Amino acid sequence: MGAWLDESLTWGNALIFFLWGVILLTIVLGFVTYAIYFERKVIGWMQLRIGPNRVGPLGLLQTVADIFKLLIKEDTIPRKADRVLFILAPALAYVPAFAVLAVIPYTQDLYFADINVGLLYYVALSGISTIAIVIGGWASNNKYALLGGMRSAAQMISYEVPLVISVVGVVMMTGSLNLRLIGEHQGNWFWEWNFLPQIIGFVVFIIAAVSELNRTPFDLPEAESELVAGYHVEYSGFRFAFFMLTEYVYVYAIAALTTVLFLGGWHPPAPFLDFVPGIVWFLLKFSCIVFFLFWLRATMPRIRVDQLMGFGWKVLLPLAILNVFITALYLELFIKG
Amino acid sequence: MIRTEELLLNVGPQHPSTHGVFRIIVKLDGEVITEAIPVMGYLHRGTEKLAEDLNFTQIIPYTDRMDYVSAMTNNYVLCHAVETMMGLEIPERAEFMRLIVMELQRVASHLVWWGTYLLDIGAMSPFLYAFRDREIIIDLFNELCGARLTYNYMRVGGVKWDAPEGWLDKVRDFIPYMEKKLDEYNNLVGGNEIFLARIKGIGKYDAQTAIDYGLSGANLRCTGVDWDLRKAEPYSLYNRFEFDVPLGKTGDCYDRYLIRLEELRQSLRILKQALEQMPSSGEVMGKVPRVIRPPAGEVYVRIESPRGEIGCHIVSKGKAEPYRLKFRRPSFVNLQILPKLLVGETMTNLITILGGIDIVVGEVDA
Amino acid sequence: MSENEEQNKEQNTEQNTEQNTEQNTEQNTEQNTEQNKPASSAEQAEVSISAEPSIVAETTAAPAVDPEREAKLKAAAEAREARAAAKAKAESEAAPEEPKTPSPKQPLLDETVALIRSLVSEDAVEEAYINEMNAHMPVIVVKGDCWSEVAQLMKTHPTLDCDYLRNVTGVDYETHMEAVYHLVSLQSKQDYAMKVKTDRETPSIASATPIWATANWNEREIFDLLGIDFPGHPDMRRIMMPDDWVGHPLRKDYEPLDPEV
Amino acid sequence: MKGLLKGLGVTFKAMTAKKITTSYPDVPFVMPDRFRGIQHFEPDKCIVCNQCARICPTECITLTGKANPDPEKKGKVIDTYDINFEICILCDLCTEVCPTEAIVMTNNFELASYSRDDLFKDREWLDSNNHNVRKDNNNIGAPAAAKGGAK
Repeated sequence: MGAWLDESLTWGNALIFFLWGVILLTIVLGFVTYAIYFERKVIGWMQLRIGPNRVGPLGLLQTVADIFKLLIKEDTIPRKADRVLFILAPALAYVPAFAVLAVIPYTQDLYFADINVGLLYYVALSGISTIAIVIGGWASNNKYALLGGMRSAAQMISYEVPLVISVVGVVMMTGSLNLRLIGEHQGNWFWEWNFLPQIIGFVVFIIAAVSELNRTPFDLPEAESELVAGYHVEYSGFRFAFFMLTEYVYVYAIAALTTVLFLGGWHPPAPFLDFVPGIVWFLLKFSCIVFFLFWLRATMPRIRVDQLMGFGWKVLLPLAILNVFITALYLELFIKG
Repeated sequence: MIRTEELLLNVGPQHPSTHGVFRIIVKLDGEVITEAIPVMGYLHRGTEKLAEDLNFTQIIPYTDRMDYVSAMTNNYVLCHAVETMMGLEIPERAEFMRLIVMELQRVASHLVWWGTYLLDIGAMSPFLYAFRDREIIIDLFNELCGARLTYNYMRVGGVKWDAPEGWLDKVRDFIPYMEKKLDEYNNLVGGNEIFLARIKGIGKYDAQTAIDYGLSGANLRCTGVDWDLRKAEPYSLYNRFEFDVPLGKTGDCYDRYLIRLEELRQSLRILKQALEQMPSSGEVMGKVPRVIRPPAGEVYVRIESPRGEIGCHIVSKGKAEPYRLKFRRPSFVNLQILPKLLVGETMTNLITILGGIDIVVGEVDA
Repeated sequence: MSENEEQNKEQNTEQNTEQNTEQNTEQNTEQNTEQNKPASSAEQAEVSISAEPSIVAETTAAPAVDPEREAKLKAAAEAREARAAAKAKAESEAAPEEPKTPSPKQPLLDETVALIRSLVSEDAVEEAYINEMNAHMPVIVVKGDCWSEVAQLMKTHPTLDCDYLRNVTGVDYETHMEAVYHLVSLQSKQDYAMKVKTDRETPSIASATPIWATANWNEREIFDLLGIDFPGHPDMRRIMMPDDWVGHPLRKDYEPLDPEV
Repeated sequence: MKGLLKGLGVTFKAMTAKKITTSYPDVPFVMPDRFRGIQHFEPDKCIVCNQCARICPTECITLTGKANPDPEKKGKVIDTYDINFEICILCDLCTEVCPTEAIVMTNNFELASYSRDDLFKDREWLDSNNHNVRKDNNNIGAPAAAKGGAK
């Protein structure tokens, strides 16, 4: 993959890039389909149920059927909605979610783009989705949607800050914003991964990431027991599917990002285990994070909006900044000196 | 100062957290409520009007449908009122059966509350855990009287069915099981910081306000007022049992939560004693005239339902049908405090407070 | 079939007589022992009215029972025995109580009435009696004009201290309307029923909402279902029925728009 | 934090706990004997006493009788017997008062249908609804013939 990136762009190369893009899209869609399936299964098991089991063997085709249903549903746009924005919002939400996947490395050699400011690119693009959610909430011309959209804006802006600052420590330790380098920089023993030296950063990152994903316990923008469905209350059919897709693509992105940043990416937990291919380790760690998100969803109640803000600004942000200082001190005193 | 515009938000009648077809019109400033106007009547079936054309046996199934989460206590209050009027004596075993089903019902009702309250606050699993355990009680009731929700179990003068074989043993087995599950519940959310932050200090009122508003049940006791009709004005056989009335201090949602959970334990305690003291055999139907015709006069009786004081006021003119039948529905009375509590709270707290009051819309609207 | 019905009828009359006689004896004794109490004069009138038909019922029912007894089934005989036993038991139980005052609450009622009369107005209480059926609940019928003051007194007076309004019922008696306020003192656990009567054409009772906040929705409900107006109520609107509903369903003369539904 | 972890522990344990999902409708529910389902009606037992229609709180039972075709016997026999399940609340009172157990409860409860008209069940349908009939009907309200004296 890396080899092509260095070549000059020809029609042939463009086609190859395009094909890789399509393959990634297929993989992501496959992930989303089965992430939803496993989410329902896992939460079902945790709630003493057995989850979907009617469509296909073991219910494996349940999500396919659901997506199909959404596809053939009537496309409704409320009469008083702002048509242009209403149509634009789901697409606007999805595009950055997919675009950020470009910078995520899966192994040493398997990656799509090797940008030196990869992490910055990720953060910058994912911020755009916030705008889409606000637009969607506003354009629906529904009060619940508006409240959800406003909550979303407040929440995502508040949590983006600690999210970014919490990874600064990792960046400082690696000395690069390139995700591939960050992954590579971590060692083959699990204590050499970033999550132990950067434990504060790691915790802040996980909390802020869950919040960025709008997932329980931070699912305030769509809080179904308060705001019915929040910003996408008026959406149905495939437009709704796009919002749903965005959410799960971000789950994919965040899980992958966490793996790379903190859990040693494709490195095995011990050197003697390196006969197992790196991609397997990557997927394993990735799955654990996804499972953790589902697990949280099955257990946690929802946090209140003002507590959320307070927590973000008064707890997470100072912690993240503290983490930066501690890392700086450590580097200055022990590594550099 | 920034000029802000008020947002008029219509919460309900179809809203996931209004526990039925209840509606509140709230005026929001941002997310802060400046005024709340409850609107009800969407489930008004005119039970009191219908009852005027029915005889007392026929009214019993209608009481099932008022507080459908706690139908047994509703059955009891009507039967108790008629029995008081007619001065009937209830066989001991029948009274024990009534007491046992009422306490089981209290457990079931509080479980529903616990599950739905946590669902309101955003946790999904407790709902299913609570319903798993409630299901056992519902199955017990199904076995006892042939219905899972609308029992129509009690009759004036006794109960329709004696316990089937082995039923009491099942109740006996249920008690330690439930006690264990209560500990599990406590582990699941009792210490959850998010949950505690959501309900501590929310929806606070003092004892005077609670009394003024005529609140009852956990809503009254959370302010520290010791008023449980099972103790204060004992009916049925409650003065034979030892149990505590849990009291709160601060009068917030957290106290109400703790009280309801403690009431679950106390109910189990009563059940345990009731099963011990229960006569092993006996009639379950007292000597009742063929046509139940209370003498002219009126009577107001009240009992402690899971939601508070449920009362029944019968005005009789000596006919088989009541001249006027009025139910004092605890949900209806307790709900009155809602508009007062909501002012200044956020939209999120609306759900927390409404859930904390524990209403059943079937009872609010009757 | 016919046998069943006859048996039914027979049992009913039996039961009625039994109840009436019991009631009768009780009420008579009450009448005798309470002769000197001023408050019970109205009650006596009531008693004598209600007692009369029951005596008639007894005398007419008794011969009707006898001729049929021969033709009756064993079951009915059993029922009679049970009835006789119950009656004997009731009498034996009632007997030792007779020398006592008929209602332990009578002094309390007299006290309360005297209190209201002295502190509010001499004619504030129209009637006062003990509802023996209902665990000797004192019932005070208050004059409509004085209701607000009486309510205030009931709540604030230290010996009454009825801080808790548990229930409000509206009743349409066809001759008049009535609102019944069931009060209780959480300290002394003493409860009272306060009745306020009003006429049917323009029913109106002073609202108790300023005194007990509980009355708010209860009075709205009564307004909605019975049409009694509560002047002084902060928010008198329909509560159960739709705002554009015509009529008040719980009134006895209410005619539904569509009787089929 | 401890509370959060405890909660996570409970849900994690529940993953392997016994599941409570039932396989209805693949495996039908077996209701206890006392279950109050759709009524079964036996015309031969009915003595047209009208008690069920009178006790019904929702007035969902309508019945008519005719003279007994056998001229030697007195009384009436049932002609039509309908229950409107749109309004029937399955309160059990009709079976409670029936002196001959002509109307009894069954354990069948599946009434869902695409048309309201289907919910109007007549004598033949109720007669053919004869499986899972409740054994013990405990008609406490039934007249003396069944129970012996006022109870």
